[in-house]
Amino acid sequence: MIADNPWVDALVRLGVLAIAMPLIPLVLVYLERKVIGRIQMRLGPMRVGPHGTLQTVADTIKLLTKEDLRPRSADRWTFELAPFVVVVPTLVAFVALPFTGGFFIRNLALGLFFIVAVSGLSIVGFLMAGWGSDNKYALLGGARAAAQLISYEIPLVLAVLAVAMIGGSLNLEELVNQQGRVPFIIWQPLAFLIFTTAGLAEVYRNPFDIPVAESEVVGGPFIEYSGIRWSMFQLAEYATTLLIAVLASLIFLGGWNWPLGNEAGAWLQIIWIVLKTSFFVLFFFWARASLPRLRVDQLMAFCWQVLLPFAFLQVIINGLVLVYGWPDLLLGVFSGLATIAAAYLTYRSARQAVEPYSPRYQTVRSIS
Amino acid sequence: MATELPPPVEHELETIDLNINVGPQHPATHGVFRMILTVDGELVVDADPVIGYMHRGGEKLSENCDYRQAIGYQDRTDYLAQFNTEWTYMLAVEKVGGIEVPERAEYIRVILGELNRISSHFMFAGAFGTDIGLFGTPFMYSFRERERIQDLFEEVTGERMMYNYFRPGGVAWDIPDGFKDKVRDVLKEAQQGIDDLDGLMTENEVFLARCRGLNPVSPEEAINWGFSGPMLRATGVKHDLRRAEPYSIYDRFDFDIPVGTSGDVYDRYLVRLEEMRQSARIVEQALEQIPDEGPIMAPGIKRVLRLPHGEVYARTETPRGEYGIYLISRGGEGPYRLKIRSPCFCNLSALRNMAVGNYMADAIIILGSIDIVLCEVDR
Amino acid sequence: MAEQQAHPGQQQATLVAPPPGTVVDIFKEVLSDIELTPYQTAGDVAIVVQREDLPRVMKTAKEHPRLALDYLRCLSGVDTYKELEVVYHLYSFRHKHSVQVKASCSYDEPHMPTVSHLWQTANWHERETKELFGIIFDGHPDLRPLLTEEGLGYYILRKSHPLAEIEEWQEDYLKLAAELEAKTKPAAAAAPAAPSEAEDRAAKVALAQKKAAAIKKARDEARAKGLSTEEEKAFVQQALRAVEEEEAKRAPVAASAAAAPTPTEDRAAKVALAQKKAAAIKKARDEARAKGLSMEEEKAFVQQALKALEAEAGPPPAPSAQAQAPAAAAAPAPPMDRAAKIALAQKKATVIKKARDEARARGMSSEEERRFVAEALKKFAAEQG
Amino acid sequence: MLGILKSLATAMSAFVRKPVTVQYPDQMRKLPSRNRGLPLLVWDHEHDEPVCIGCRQCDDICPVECITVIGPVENANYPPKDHDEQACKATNNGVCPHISPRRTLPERFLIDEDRCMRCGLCEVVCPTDQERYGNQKAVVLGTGHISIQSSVYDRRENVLDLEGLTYHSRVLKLELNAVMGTKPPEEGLLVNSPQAAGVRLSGVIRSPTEARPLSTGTRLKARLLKLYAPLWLRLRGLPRKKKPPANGEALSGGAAGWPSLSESVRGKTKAIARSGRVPKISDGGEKAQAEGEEEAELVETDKAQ
Repeated sequence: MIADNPWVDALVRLGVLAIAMPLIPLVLVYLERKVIGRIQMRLGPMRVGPHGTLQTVADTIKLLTKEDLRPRSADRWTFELAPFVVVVPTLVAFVALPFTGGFFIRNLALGLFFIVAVSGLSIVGFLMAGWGSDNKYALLGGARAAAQLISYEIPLVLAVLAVAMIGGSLNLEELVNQQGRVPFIIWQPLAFLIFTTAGLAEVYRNPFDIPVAESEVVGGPFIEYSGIRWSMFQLAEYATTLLIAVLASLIFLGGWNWPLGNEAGAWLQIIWIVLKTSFFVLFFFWARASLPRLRVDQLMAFCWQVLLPFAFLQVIINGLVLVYGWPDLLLGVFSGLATIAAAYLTYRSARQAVEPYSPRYQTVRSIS
Repeated sequence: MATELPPPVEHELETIDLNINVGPQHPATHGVFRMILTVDGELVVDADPVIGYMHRGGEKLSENCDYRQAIGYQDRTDYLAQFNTEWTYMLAVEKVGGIEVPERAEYIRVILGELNRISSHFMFAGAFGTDIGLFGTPFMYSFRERERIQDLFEEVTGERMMYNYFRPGGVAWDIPDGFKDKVRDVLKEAQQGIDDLDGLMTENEVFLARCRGLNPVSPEEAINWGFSGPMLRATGVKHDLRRAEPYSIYDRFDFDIPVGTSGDVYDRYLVRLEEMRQSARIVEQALEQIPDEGPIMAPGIKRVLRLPHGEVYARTETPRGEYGIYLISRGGEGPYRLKIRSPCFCNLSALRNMAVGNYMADAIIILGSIDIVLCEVDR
Repeated sequence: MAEQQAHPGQQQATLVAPPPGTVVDIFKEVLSDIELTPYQTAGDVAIVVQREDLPRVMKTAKEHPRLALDYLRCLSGVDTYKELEVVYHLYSFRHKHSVQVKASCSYDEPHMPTVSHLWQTANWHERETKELFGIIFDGHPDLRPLLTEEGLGYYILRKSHPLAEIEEWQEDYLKLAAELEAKTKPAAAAAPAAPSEAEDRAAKVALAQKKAAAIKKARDEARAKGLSTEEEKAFVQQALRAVEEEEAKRAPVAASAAAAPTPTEDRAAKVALAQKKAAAIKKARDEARAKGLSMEEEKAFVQQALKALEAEAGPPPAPSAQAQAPAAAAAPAPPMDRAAKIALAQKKATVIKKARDEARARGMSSEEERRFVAEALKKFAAEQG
Repeated sequence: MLGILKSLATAMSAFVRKPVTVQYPDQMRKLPSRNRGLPLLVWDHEHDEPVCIGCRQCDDICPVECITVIGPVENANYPPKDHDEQACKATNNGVCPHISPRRTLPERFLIDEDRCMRCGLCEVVCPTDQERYGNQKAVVLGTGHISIQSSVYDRRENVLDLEGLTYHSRVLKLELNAVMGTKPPEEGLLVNSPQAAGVRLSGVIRSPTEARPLSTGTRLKARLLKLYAPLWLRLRGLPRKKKPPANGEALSGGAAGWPSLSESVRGKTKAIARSGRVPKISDGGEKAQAEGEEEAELVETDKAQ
């Protein structure tokens, strides 16, 4: 409790969130540009402020003062509302996200469920943006976004479910406390991998940046947006990145706990959660700089043919462990074996003999 | 308007094809190129390449120049392999004029030409990586090395892009002191760049999934479509003009011609990557063999060159394939007719055959794998 | 240099016969009933064939097992001043030999048989040659212009097509500087220009519009009929062809109506007119710049000037005496103007030098010196004026 | 999976390597001595005249016709036939002006920098590197460091006349002499001169004496001004574009017209060209002058103190 009055308390917490949220992309964008810059052996932003630290601030000012363009043929309300529809669910999801044992807005009993459910809503915004822009690229991008998000929601939910089965709760704080000294990643590496992969797809980052693919659909749903509306999409993207990173560190890496003891002080808790979250965030940036993009049908195939069966496998293993009361060690062994199997299958399938894969038309149509 | 509605389709939604205008301002068109894709969902059912945005009439301009002035226009066709295009022009002029090039000049040409090939293939790898969705990382690695090579070129010729360095009968200036050591350094660094690209892309599963088996072209098709260079070699045809019709002094070097097996996009990529290594080999051999002293210009070349009557189709292997110049001389100071056979032009002309039936994202990759230079296509 | 090399009547050097044992011998064996003229170029061996024989020669070249020239390297058009030539460079992957085949057609009847059914790569080459040389390849599936979407209407790589003048900024600069110094008022921006090219263009645009309308109509019709995409396309094409035929029928009529100027004259006149117009545009633009107008205003200004010109030149053959007189007066002016300009500049140079020397002698700083020189110049200009 | 891990590892290996970025205006790379830049006319400081003899060979060879040479004219400083130096000295206060090795000079020498394609053929054909002309090419492209400052607003401002062409060779006299010496140095001299920086930063070509190093504050001010000039103009209620003249009178008045030749170096600047501070302005230009000066204030950041 920050204040005695519950209303004041809630308002203060919400206020902190409302102030922090728009600032997070500033930090994350700067970090991303720096990290990717170094990976590409560049320096990244260096001009504005010492080592370019104020670059994102300058960019934000530029974006905010830019003209907010709307194509004449766009569907006005759909077009203008889409950024809000994308941003709001993402921010709402943070309401139920505990950062530390004491730092959260509301600790819901169904917190995990709430977050997964609410963050899936933003897909409506992408569809609206794609449709309302009256642009073929945007339409393609919106359709791709919808297909991708809906598909990847399922393995994500299954991975979360696996965790919830072992943790026995949907309350995030309780889940974290359940993990204690040994985080769930040790017992369920498969679920962790699935969650990370599906999480990457949720935030449209390489290798799953298909909806916004620069070289194909030129920004996809965002192609017609400019100025503040475009920056809202960016805000949503980076907020989701943070959301996934925090969630992953909560349910797989043991949240604010650390291996030497559960009862860390408030500051230590913050340090731990920040460390674990930034590990994920940096991993996302790292992956973005070093992985190419999948094709849309491969993306779907990967989801339905690889991720989903293995997610079910994890759930089944967990069920067996729970029903028969096997030790956690066995759970870890099974899950690890399945992970290795999944990795091997990916390795093999990418190197299998080349054969025509796409429905090639019989002949090229006569030249028109 | 129509009083009769079409019969209702029971099980399927009626869909119409979508026309998508890719380019001329699109990140994946490598310049100003436009293709009108007709897509059924994500599947390309028709593709109509539109070129000509860069048409400057380079042939006509060259025909209105004398032989020296026209050198500058040769740089501006393939702006990624300028030495090679200049070289082709020089070969044409020298063949018609019967000019013998001194040995040292030949070696300089070989070294620069092969370095240019390396830098051009770097450009391909970078752009291709960007096409395939890598966030600029291979592009940056490529440019890191390209810059070093270009620094070297600038030291020799004074320019970073449009060198204007070869002359009929030799080269314009001698190489600067310490050039050999610098080339060796650059090669070492380029090796690092190739390895970086290799590690980043070649074995990546996502990369494999995208490129392997994509758009296989058979050798017969490739020959019929007029492919040349890496596009042709990827199909398994072991044809390299440096070997098939050795020009200059290429018969003195030991190098391999990498060929692919299935002619798919992945093979094209691999062939180019290997070609960079082979070019490095050639440069190293040339550095060892190059005479330390000697003339760099053939004796008796006048300032204003006049060639006898004659015609020739000179061709060299540029990074993109067979670059040919059909030169007709009628005894004047300048070419009577100068036709440029552009490898990209021929490779690109088959884009429709290659893109149709693939996904839209793949059409972009296929375009990237041709490694077009629009200035060369349009001339 | 252009004049020397481009002598229409110049004889080509004598052809050198190729050495025995080349691919030409095989050609002669295989096609013994066809007249082939072989010769040796600086690179490959070449054969000249008659246009009528070309399809057979090429088919044999590709398909005969001993020739097996399966790779078309290059297809070039050449304008020899006497006729139009098409040169094919062929290569055989099997036998590793290459050959150059040459055939020619006249200007009046620029038709060649296509080879695009033999080598698909010839498709774009022939399209390009059609566009740049105007050689029509009979049997080609798709002779749309390649490099310019809408086509140019003239053939730029033919030797009869002149190289366009480059805009001369330097001349502008000189002129403006001289004008300013001599305090001469710039002449009114009235130069004759003719809308001939614009009309030509308008006609083209109209044709394109007509075509577009036809396409749209046909497509709507096809959709209404419920044709498949494939059929629809064919339908549209049919309609398009019909429009083109109609247009083609109309064209000869128009041509006969305006038969007076021969094509080349017409072309030259057009070029001249375009140049005149370009000059007018340039002038207007300069004036606009001199006035310090913004870009958009400048554009508007130029357009206005152009419109005025067009209106003026509306009835081209009937210029008023008033309009003619200034033109006549303006014609001899430039050389005189030029000489005067040079003289003036020389005088001015001496003034500058003198002033500078004086300034140096007085030990002025550079800034003062500049000012001094400028003053001297002003004085000089006042004297002149 | 292994391949993906390899990709990640490669990226990480690059992460720990040293970046290759060169922070351009702060660190300038050394230009090689052969670097080709904007073609320049070299000024002969000894005789105070251009090295050029006006032979027009560069004019002929230039493939894009960017060089225009008018002339040649007789050089007054060239010793006439049967020249008697002693007699001359006697009449000219002991100084004989007839010392030039060049019989002729160009009357006008114009280079349209925008059209130039840097082929260097003009330098190749230039005959003045012979013994009798002083071993120096008149047209050189060998000073690439100068070409970095060549961005101007109007294309026509890139046409330089004699004074503009030799401007750099005068300002950067020392450096150029080093570069143009009989034996060029191994590495080209990097002219990181304050003059060059000043010229570039403010976009104003000054007369040689005005050029001086800029203070950090001035640089900052210039940047800010560049960024916010449109905003300022709006706040101050100034029209961003000048109104077109109401009638055709101003058309012939030459208001804010082309600068005279001696002013043309300054005329390179947008600010001055627009401001109409050129002599001989008709009365119609006064308003334009007032407006233009305000604008010039914004662009030309540190005016003459």
